[in-house]
Amino acid sequence: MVELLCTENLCRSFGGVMATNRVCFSVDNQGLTSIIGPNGAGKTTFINIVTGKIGASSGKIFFKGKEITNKPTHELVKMGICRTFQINSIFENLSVFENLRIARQAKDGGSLRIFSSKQSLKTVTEKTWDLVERLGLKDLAARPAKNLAYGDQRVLEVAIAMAGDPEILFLDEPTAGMSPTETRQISKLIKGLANEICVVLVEHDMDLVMSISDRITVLQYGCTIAEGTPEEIRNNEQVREAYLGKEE
Amino acid sequence: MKRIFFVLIIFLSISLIFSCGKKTDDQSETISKLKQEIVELKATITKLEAELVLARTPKEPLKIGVLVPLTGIVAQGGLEMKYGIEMAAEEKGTVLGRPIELLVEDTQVKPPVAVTKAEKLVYKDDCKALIGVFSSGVGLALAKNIDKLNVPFVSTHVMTTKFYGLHPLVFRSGQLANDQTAVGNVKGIMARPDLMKRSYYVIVHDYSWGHDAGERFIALAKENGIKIVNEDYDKAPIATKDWSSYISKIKASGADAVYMAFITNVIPVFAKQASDFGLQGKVKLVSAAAPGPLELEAGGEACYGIFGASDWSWDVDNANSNDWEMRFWKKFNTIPSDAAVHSYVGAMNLFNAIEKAGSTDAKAIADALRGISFDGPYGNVRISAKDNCMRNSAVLTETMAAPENPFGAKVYMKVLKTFTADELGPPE
Amino acid sequence: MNNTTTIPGIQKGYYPLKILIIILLLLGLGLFPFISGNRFYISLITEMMIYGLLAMSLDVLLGYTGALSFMHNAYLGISAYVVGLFLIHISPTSLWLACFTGIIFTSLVALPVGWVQVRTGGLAFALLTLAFGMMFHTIVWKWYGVTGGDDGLMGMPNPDISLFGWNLGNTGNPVTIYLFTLIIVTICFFLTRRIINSPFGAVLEAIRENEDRASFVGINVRMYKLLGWMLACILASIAGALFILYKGYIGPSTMSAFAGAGVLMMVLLGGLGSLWGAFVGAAMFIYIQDYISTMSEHWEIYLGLVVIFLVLFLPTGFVGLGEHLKRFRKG
Amino acid sequence: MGGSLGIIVDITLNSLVLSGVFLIVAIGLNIIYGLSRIMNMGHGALYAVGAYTGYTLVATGLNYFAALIIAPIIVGAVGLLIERTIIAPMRKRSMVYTLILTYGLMFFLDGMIKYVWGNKPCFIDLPAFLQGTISILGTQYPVFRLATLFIIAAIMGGLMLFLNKTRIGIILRASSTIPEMVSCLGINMNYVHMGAFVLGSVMAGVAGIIAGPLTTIDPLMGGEMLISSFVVIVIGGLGSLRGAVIAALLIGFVQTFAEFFITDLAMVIVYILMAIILAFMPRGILGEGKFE
Repeated sequence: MVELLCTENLCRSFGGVMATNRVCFSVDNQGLTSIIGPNGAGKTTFINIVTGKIGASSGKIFFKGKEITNKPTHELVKMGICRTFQINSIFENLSVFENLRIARQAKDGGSLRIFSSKQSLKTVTEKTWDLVERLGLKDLAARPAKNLAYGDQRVLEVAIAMAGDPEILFLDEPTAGMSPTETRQISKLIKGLANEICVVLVEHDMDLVMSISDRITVLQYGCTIAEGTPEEIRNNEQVREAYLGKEE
Repeated sequence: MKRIFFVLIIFLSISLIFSCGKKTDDQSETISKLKQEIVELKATITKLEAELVLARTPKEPLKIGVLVPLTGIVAQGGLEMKYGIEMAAEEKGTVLGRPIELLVEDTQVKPPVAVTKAEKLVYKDDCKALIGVFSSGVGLALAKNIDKLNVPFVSTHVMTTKFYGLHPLVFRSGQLANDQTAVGNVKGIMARPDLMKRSYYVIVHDYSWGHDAGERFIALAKENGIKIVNEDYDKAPIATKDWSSYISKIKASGADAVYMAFITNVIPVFAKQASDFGLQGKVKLVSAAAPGPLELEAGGEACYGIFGASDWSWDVDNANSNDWEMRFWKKFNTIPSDAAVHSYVGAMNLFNAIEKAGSTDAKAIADALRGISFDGPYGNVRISAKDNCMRNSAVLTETMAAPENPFGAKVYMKVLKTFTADELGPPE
Repeated sequence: MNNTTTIPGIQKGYYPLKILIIILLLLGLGLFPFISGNRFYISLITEMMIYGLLAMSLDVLLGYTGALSFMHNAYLGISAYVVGLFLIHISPTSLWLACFTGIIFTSLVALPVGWVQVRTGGLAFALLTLAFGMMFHTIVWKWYGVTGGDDGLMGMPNPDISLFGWNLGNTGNPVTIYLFTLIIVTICFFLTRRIINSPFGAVLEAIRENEDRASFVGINVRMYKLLGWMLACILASIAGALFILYKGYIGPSTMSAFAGAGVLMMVLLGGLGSLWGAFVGAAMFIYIQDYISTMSEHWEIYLGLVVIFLVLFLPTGFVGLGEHLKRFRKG
Repeated sequence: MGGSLGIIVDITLNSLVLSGVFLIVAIGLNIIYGLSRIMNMGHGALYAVGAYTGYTLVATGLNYFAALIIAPIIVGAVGLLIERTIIAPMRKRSMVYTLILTYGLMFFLDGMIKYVWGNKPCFIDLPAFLQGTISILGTQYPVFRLATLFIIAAIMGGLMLFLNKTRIGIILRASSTIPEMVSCLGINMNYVHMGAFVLGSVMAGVAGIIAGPLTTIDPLMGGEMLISSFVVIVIGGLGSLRGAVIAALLIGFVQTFAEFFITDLAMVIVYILMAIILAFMPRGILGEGKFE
C-alpha cells in the first residue's frame, strides 16, 4: 500500500550550507517514527520543509501519492499535516478553550459565517469539549493561555495540533524543558496518539525515543545515516560514531 | 430692578385693600375704575422696563469672530493680520455704544478646522460677524457654510476671483484679488523697459490661489506682448524646501525673469537659493504676493530687486499712512506690514458698517457693508455694491536696501508707481 | 453541569444591567438635540459620532486583526468625495444611491490596496498604509478638475433623507443629520459587535494573537486579513458618506497624514480591542484638540504633553485591553 | 546659459546632495530602530532643532564649522534628556505605544521651536569662502553644496569607523542582532539603548545643520523630512544601514529627476515606488536587522 507521506531527495540550502541533503523519508498511516541526530543535524529544518514553513530548494514530497512540495501551510494543515513548535507558539491572550476551538473551527469550516454567534457552531464546540476532557484541561478551560504553567502550555501546544484531526502529526521536541513527571504524562499521550494516527517525533531524550518509537531515522549534516527499529539503531556503528565521535 | 419691584408692591397692596374690602354693587363701578387704573399702571411698568433694558445692554460687548492662521506655513502673516484687527478694534472703541470683543481662533490654514471654529464662534460664543481668513480654500469652505452660520463674513486675505459676488453675506476687504494683482504687475512691467524686454518663467505654489495668479498673469501678459517661456507653468508643492531642481529648470530654460506666485514667507527663501545659484542680477524676480517685511529682513541682500504690486508698503508717503505706521510700531514693535494694514482697513469697514446698520442683524450689516468706504493708510477703500469686493488703489514696489527708518528695517519695498482703483478694476 | 454548548469565558447575551445602560445612553443621545438646542454642541456631537465610527473601524483593524494603519482616514475621504461628486454631478436628490456608490467605490479601491497590504506585516504594513495614504492625498490635491484640489469639493447640495417614500427631513438641518448619524452609527456598532463575536471575528483575533500559529491551524491568514481590512474600509466609507452629508465639504486636509495619526490616537485613547472604547477616545480627542487649540497660540506644546502623559501614565487607554499587542514588539 | 551637459551636472549634483541629507537623517532613525526597536516620530523635529541651533550659533558670531560640531552635541543632549525621561519607561511596551508617544513628542518639539524661534524663516550665513558659485562643466554650481557632499562623506566615514573599530561600536552592532546575548555578556542594555538614541539624535542634529543653508529653516521642516526618511528606511530595510545608503540614493535621484521632468507628480511617483517595493520585498531591499 502507498505510504502516507514520503520525500524524494529533499534538499534545502541556506547560502551554500546544505541543511537538508537529499533526504528520503517515508511513514505509514499509523505508528510513531522518531527523528534523532546531533545538534544542527537538520531535524527541525526537515520538519519545516515538510510542513511548509520554509520552501524546499529541490526534491519532492508526496502525501497519499499526491505531490505537495511548497504548498502553503494552511492547505497542508487542511489535508491533515499538523505540527507543534519547539518554542511555544500559542494564542496567549485567548482562553485555552478558544485556542482549541479556533483550531477545530478552522478544520470544520464555518469561519466565513459573519453574523452567527460562535456558539452556533454546535459540532465545533462539542468536539472541543471532548478534546478538553480527554486532555484533562477542563478546569483550565476559561483561563487565558499565557497564565498557564509551562508544562500545561506544552500540552496545549500538542492539543492545538491535535484539534485539527491530523492524519500525520509532527512533534518538535515536545518534552523540551519538562519535568520527568510531565515528560511521562506527555509520552503516554503521544503513545496513545500513535495508535490512531501517524506521529513523527523529533527528540533528544534518548530513553524516551528508544522506549516508545516504532521506527527511528538518524540525521547528520542533513543526510540520513541510519534507519530502522530502536534495536537496530542502538547497535548501529555509524550512529554511535555520530553521537560519541570516532574512537581513537 | 429695585424700582420695578417697589412699584409692584404698591400695586399689589392697592389691589389687596380693594379686593378684600366691601363687595357691593357700587363696588362694581369702583372695580371697573380700578381695573382701568391697573391697566394704566401695567403700561407704565412695561415702558419703564424697556428703557432699563436698553440702558443695561451697553455693558454687554459686541462679539466679533477673528479667524487667522496662527500655526502652519503662514503663521507670521496670520499674526500680523491679528495685530491689524486688534488695532482697529482698539481705535474704534465701541460700536452701537457697545465695547468690541474679539474672539481669535486658529484656522491652521485647514478648511475643515476653520469651519468647525466658525461654528464655535457663531453658535457657542454668539459672534455677530466673522473677519480675517488666509487662503482661498479656507475662504470658500466658510462661504459654503455661511447660510447655516448666518453672519456677515469679511475676508481680508482671500485673493481668489471666485469671491466676486459669491454670496450676499461674503465680502472681501483686504489683499488685492488675483486679477487686480495681475493687472498691477503687467502694467508695472510695461512701464519699465528693462522689465518689458525680458522673457518670463512662471512658477507657482501648487494650490488654487497659485493657479489663479499664474493663469491670470500669463493671459494678461500674452495680451500685452510680454514673452512667457513656459505657458504650462510649474506647480511646486507647498512643502518644497529645496528649490535647487526648480532653479536648474529656470537656468535650463534660458529665461531672464521669473514670475513667482508663492506664499509670503517662501519668497525670501526662493530668492536666497536663487542668489546662491548665482541668478541674482541676471534674473529679475516679479512676485504675485507682497513679501512680508520680517521675511525680507531674514532674506537680507538676496531679496533685493523683487518687483510686485500690493496694497501698501511703509514707503507710502502720506500723513494718514505715516501716522498709522508709528501707532502700529509703538503698539506691537514689529515692522508694519501689508497683511496688518489691509486687515486693519477690513476691520474698520466692518465696524463702520455695523454702526451704519444700527443693529446686529446679519442682513442689515451686509446691506450697510455694500458701498461702504474707509479712508485708510492707502487711500479710500470702497466695498463695491455690485460684487461685495473692495476697490482701492495699489502700489508697484521694488525691494532694496532701506534708508534710515524708525523700525530698524534693513530691506524695504520702495514705491515705484501708484495705481488708482479704476486702473486695477474690475469694472463695476 | 456545563452542557456542551456553552463557551467558557463568554457570558450568554447581555446582562440586564448592561442592556439598561445602553438603552439609557441611546435615549439620552437621541433626546439631546431637543433638550439643549445649541447648534454648536449638536454639530460637535455629530462630528464625534462620525469620527467615533471611523475610530471603531480602525479598532477592527488594529484591536482585532492586529494591523496598524497610519492613514485609515484616506478611505473616509475617498467615500466622501465619491458621494459628493455623485450628488453634484449625477443626481442631487438620490441620497441612498450616492452613499451606496461611495461605499462600493471605496471597497473597489480598498481591495487591490488590501491585497498588496496583506503581503506585509508589522511595521512594514503600517508604513505601507502611510505610502498609499499619501498617494491618495496627493492625487486628490492634484486632480483640480474633479476634486477641486485644495479648495475641496464645491457646490455640494443638501439632499432630503427619504425612506420608503416619506421624507424624514433635509440634511442641511443639523438636528436631522444628527439623528440620521446616530441611527446609522448605532446600527454599524451593533453589526460590528455581532461580526466580532462571530466565528469570523474569532479568526481575526487568532491572527492578531499569533499570525504564524494561525496559519498552522489551517487559517488562510492573508485571505482573512484581507477580509478584516475590507470590513474596516467599508465601515470607514460609511463614516465618509456621513461626513460629507454632515459637513457639506471635503478637502485633502481631512485625508492628510496629520489627521490619520489623529484617528490612531483616538483608538489608543479609548483603549484597544473594545469597540465602544473607540467612541470614548474619539469624543475625548476632538474635545482636547478643540479645547486646547483655543487656549493659546502654542497649542501644539500642550497637545504634545497631553499625548505623552496619556501614553505614559494611562497605558491601557480608558477602556480597552491595551497591552495585548505583544506580537508587535517583535516588529 | 547652461548647455544640456550643464543641466545634467546640475541635476546629478542636486540629487547627490538630497540623497546625502536623506541618508544622514535615515541613518539616525535606523540606528534607533535597529537597536531598540523604537520608531522615533520626533526624529524630524530633532532635525529641525539641529538646524535652528546651528542658526542661533552662527548668528551669535560662531564660525560655521564650529557650529557644525557643537549643534549636533546640543541635539544629542536633548536626545539624552528625552530618552531618560520618556523613552526608557517605554522599553517593554508594544511598538504602537512608542509610535504614539513619539508622535506627541513631535508635537511638543515643533511647538517649542515655534515658541523659541518664532515663525519666520531663518538663514545661516556661510563663511565667505563657501559663498558664491564655481563653474563645473558649463554650469554655475554653489560652492557650499559641493562642500556639503564632502562633509556628508566625512560623516559617513566617521560613523563607519566608529561602528567597526571602536569598542562601543562593536557592542552596538552586536546588540542589534542578538540583544539577549549581549546582556548576558554583562553589558548593561540601558546604556546601549541610551547610546543608540543619543547617537540617532546626534545624526539628526548633523543633518539639520548641514541642510540648514540648503533648504528653508522654518517650523515645518521637521514634519516634511520625517515622511521622506520613513520612505528611505522602509525601502532600504528597517534597521539596516547599508540598505539606507542604497535607498537614500534611489529616492534622492528619483525625486530630483521627477521634480525636474514631471514636476507635478514627483511625490506620487516616490510613494508608488515605495508601495511596489514593500509589496514584493516586504523586508525592504536588504531585509531587516542586519546592522552593517
